Amino acid sequence: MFNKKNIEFLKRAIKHRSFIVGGSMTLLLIFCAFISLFWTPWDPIKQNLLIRHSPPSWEHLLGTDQFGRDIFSVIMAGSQNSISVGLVSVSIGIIFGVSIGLLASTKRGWVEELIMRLCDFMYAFPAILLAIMLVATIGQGSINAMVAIGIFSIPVFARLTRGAANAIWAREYILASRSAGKGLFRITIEHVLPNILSVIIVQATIQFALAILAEAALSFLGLGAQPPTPSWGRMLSEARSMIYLNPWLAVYPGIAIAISVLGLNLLGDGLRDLVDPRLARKR
Amino acid sequence: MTNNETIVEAKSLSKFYRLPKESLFKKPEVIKAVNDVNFKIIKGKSFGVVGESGSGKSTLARCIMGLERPTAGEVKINSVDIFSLSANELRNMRKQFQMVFQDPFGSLNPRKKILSIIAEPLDVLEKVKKNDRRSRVIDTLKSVGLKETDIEKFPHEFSGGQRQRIAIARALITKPKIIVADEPVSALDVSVQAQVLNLLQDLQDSFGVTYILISHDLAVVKFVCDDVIVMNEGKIVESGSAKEIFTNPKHEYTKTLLEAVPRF
Amino acid sequence: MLDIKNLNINLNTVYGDATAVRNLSFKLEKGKTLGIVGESGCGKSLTALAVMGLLPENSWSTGEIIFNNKNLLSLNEDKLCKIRGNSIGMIFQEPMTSLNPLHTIGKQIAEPMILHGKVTRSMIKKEVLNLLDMVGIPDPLKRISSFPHELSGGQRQRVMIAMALSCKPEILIADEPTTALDVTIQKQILDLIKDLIDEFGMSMILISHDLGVIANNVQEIIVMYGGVCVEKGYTKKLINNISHPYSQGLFSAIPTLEMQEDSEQRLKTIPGSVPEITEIPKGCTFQGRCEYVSDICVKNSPNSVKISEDHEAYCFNLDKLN
Amino acid sequence: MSIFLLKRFFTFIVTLLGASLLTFLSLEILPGDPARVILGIDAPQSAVDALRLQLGLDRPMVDRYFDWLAHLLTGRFGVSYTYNVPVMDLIKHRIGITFPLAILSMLLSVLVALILGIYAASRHNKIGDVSVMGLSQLGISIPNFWLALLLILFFAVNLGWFSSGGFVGWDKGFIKSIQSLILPAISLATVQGAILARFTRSAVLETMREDYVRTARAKGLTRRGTLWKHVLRNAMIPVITIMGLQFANLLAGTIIVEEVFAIPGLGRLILQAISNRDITVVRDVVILLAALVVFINFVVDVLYAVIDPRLKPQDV
Repeated sequence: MFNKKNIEFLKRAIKHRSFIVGGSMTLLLIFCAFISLFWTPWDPIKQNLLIRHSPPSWEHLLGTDQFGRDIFSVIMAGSQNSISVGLVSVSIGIIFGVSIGLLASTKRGWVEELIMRLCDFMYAFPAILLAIMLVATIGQGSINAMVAIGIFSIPVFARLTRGAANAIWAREYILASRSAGKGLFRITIEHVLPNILSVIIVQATIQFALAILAEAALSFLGLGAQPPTPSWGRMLSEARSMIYLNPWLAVYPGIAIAISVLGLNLLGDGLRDLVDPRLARKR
Repeated sequence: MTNNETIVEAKSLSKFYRLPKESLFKKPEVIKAVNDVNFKIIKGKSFGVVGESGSGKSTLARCIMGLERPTAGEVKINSVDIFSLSANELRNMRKQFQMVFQDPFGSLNPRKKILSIIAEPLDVLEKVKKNDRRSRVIDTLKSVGLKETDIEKFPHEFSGGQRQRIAIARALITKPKIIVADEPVSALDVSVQAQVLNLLQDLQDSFGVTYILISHDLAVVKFVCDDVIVMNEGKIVESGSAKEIFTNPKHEYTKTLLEAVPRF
Repeated sequence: MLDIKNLNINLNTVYGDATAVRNLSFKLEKGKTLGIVGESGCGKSLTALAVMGLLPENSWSTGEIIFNNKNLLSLNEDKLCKIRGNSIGMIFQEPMTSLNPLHTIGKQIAEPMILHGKVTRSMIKKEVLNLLDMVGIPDPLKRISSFPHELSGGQRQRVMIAMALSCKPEILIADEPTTALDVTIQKQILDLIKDLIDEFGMSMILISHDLGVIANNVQEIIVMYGGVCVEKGYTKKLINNISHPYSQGLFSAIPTLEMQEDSEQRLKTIPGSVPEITEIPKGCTFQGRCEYVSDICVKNSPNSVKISEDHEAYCFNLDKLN
Repeated sequence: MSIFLLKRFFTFIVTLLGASLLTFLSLEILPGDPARVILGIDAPQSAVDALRLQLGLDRPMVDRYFDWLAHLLTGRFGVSYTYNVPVMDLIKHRIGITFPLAILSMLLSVLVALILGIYAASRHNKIGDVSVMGLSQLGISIPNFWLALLLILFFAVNLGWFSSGGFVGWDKGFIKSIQSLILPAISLATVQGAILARFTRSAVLETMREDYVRTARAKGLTRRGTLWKHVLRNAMIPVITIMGLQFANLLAGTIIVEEVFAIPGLGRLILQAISNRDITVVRDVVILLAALVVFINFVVDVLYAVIDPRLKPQDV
C-alpha cells in the first residue's frame, strides 16, 4: 500500500493545484449532503407562507422562496439528490460500460465491431434528448432520471474501456502472460483491468459532473425529481416564474450546481494529470 | 552435444496476413510474413534467426510459441505438432517452451511485484505450494544475478538490464527446454547488452536449454548461436552453421547484410 | 569554426534538478567531422540541441557556443532563426515522425530555402528536384508531390538530408540518423551523408550510440558518459589506443563479427547500469562502475590527460590501467 | 470514390438505420398501449380501439417499422395526433428557427474557442494560459439553462436590452430575428465553446511536441511561424471530430434553451409532444435530429479526407 510509487503519487498530489481545489470542493459537496441527512437549519420541505420571499438575514442566510422555505436549507438538502443521481448513473455506466468495453477488446472480431456500432448508434442521439424521451415515456421521477442518465453513460465507458484495454492488450507483458498459458479471462482480470482502472476513475469523476448537469436539466424541464424532493434543477425552474419578483431565487441553486460540477471537473483534471505517466515524466 | 536429437521442427510453415482493401476493384493485398519456412533445431544448441525489419522473424517467433496460428504448415516440438493439440494439451506443453521479449519496459506489468511476475507461468502451468513457489522464484532470481529482496519490488525500481534479467527469470521458472528470445538485447544500453548475453550463455551451460534467438544484430547472433537461418521477406535465404554463414556467405542477401555492418 | 567552451546543460525534472551535460568543451574545424558516442542519457543529443538552440522547455544551458565568432547562447531568437537551417542543418533520429504528414515532400524541402531567401520563387521547383536527385530519390518529378507516408523509412531519411542540406549549411548535425533503420539502409544513408559532406566541404557532428557507425564515419571522436567527455581524440589514434576505462569497457563489451568462433567465450562486461540522470555522482561520473576506482575519483572530477598528440582522456588512474 | 469515403458512407447509412431502429423500439417496447397512453386512463375502450386502428397499432411491429421507414424515405412523415396536421408541416416551420439557432451558437463557440485555445497554447503555463483555462473550466461547469436565466435576468430584466424571450419571426427582418436569437445562442455556445477551447489548446500543445515541429524549428522557422505553418492544420484534425460531436450537443441544448426563452422551435415542439404523448411527432422529430447528427459526423469524416493526405481519395 505505502510503497515508493504510492508515496511519490501522494507527494505530487498535494502539490497539484486543481486536484486539491477540486478535491476540497467535492468533499464540501459530500459533506453538505451527509450533514443534511440529519440536520438542516430549517425544514427544507415544510412551507411557511407567512415569510414568503424574505430577503437574506441571519435567520435565513439566503432568504426564503415563494413558499417561505429557507433557501439555504433546500439547497443543502438538494445536494443529496445530485449526489445520488451521480452515484447511481455512474455506477450503471461503469458496471455495464466497462464490462461491454472489456468484452469488445477481449473478443475482437465481429463482437467488437458489433458493440462499437451499437455505441455509435447511441452517439447519434444527443444524450439529453434520449434521456428526455426515455423519462417522458417510462415516466418522470428521480429514479427514472438516474437510470436514463446512467444508460447514456454506458457507451462512454464502453468506448473508453475498449480503447484503453486495446492499448494494454498490445503490451508485451500480455504476450508474456499468454505464452505462459494464461487464458483470456484471467488476463483481463489480472492484467488489463488493474491497468485501465485509473483511466476509468478519471472518467467517472467527469461523468459524475455530467450526470449532475443532466439531472438538473431534466428536473428543470419537470422530468426529474418531483416535489417535494428538494432538487436544484427544479428550484431553478420554479424560480423562472419569479424572475421579476425575486431574481435571487434563480441565482443560488445555479451556484450550487456550478460549484459541484466545477469541483468534480477540477478533481478529474487533477487526477488525469496525476495518473498520466507521460506528463509526470515531463512536468 | 553428443546426440543430435531434434527438439523443434518447422515444416513448410507459412503465415499470411490480409491487408485492408485499398480500392474496391483490387484484390486485397496479402503480406506473406512467413512463407514456406523449414528448419530443424537440435537440442541444447542455439538457433539464430537473422533478418531486417519486415523479414518475418518476429512472426516466426510467435508461431513457434503457438501465439499465432500459421496459415499452413506445422511446428513440431519433441515431434508433436503444437497446433494439433487442444488448448489444454498445449497449456501443459508450455512448461517446455517460454519466451523473452524485446522491450524490458513493456514486458513486465508495472502494477505487479517481481514475485508474481516471475511466478506467473508457475501459477498457470504447475500447481505449487506457496512456500515452494516463493523459494523457486528466489532460486531463479538468484540464477539470473538478482537478489532475494528484489521479489517485493516493482518493475519501475529496476534498470533496463535488470528488467531483462527478470524477464529471463520468468522464462526460466518452469525449467523449459526451449527459450525463444525475440531481440533480447536490442533495447538495452551497449554496456549492459554484454551482461545479458553472457547470462544467456551461462544459463545454457547450467540448464541445457535450447535457444531460438531472433535478432537483427548479426554480431549478437554470431556470438550466441550455433546454427543460423537468414530471412528476407518471409523466406529463408540461407541456412547453416553460424561459422559457415558468417565466414563464407553464399547468398547475395547475406553478403550485403554482412557488408553493411559497420566495423572498427 | 564551432568552438564549444564549458557547456553545461541543466534539466528540471519531476525528481529534481539535474545537470545533464557538464563542462563540455570541443572544437570543430571547417570541413572536419566529429563524432559523439555514448549510451542513453550521456547528454549527446542535448548537446546537439543546445547548439541548435532547441533545448526542451525544461532545460537551459550555460557556457559558450561560439560559431563564426558569435556566441550562440547570447543571441536572441530572431538571430538564431537566421542561423538554424541556414548555416547549421540538422537531421533527426526518427524519419517516421520528423516530417510533417500533411505537407508534400517538395513543400517541406523548399521551406528552408524560401525562409532564408536562397532561391527565387521561379527556381524553387528546379532546386527541389536537384536536391531530391542528389540524395538519390528515384523519380523526383513524381516524388516532389508525394506525402511522407508514401515513402519508406530510408527514403524519408533521404528527404530529411535534402532538407538539412538545402541551404548549403556550414555544419551538419546528424543525431542518430540511422538508428531507426535497417543495417543495409543504414549503410546507404551513411555513405550518402559522407559523400555529400565531402562534396560541399561541410563540417559534421555525428551522434550515435553505435561505435561502429562513429568509428567509420568521422575524423575525431568524443566519448561521453554521464554528461561529461571521458575521452577524445582522432579516430585512428583513439581506436588504436583506447585509454579510459569506460571506453575500454564499451569497446570490448560489444560482440563483433571478427570474434573467433568459440562457444566458451565470454564478453567483457561493465558491471552495473547507466545511472539515472538525477543520480550522476560528483567527481568522476564513471566511479560507480569502474574497477580502478580510488578515493580521488569520488572527490574530484578528473582533468584532461594527454595520451598522445590529439588524444586525451579524463581519468586519474591511467597509469594503473596500462 | 475512395474506399475510405465509401466505407464512411456505408457507416453513415448503417448508423442511420440503427438509430431509427433504436428510436422506434424505445417508443415501442415500453409498457402500456400507446393509444391508451395518449388518451389517458379514463378514456372509453371504444375510443382507444378506434385510435389504435387510426395509428395502425393493430398491425405487427415489424410491418409498422418498415412502413415508417418507407414514409421517412419518401419524405412523408406521419400525422400529428394532437395538432391533426402532418408532422412535416410542424417541422418545416420550426426548423427555420432551431437550425439557425444551432448554427449561430456553433459559429460563436468555434470562433471563441479557436482564438482562446490557440492563444492559451501559445502562452503555455504563462498567466494568459492559466486564466483562459480557469475561465473555460468555469464555463464548462455552468448549466446552460442557468446561464440562460442569468442572461435574461441581466440583459432583459435589469438592462432591458433584449426581450426576455419569444421569437419575432423572420418576416420582421434579419437583424431583429438574430437579435432575438442572440441570448439563447450565447447561453448554448458558452459551455460548448469552453469545452472546445480546452480541447483546441491540448491538441495544439500535443502537436507542438511532435518531432516534425522540432524539424521545422531546425529549419529556422520562428516559434510563431511554426505554429501557423506546421502546428495548426495538424492540430485541427482532432478538433474537427469534437466539433462534430458538439453539434449534436448544441442541437440537444436547443431543446432546453428554447424552453427557457420560449422560442417556438423543434425543441419546444418535442417537449410539448412529449407532454401531449404525441408519439408520432416525438418519433419523427427525434429521428430527424438524429439524422442531422449522423450527417454532420459524416461530413466531418469527409473533411478529414480533405485535410489529411493519409486518407486522400485514391483513384479506383
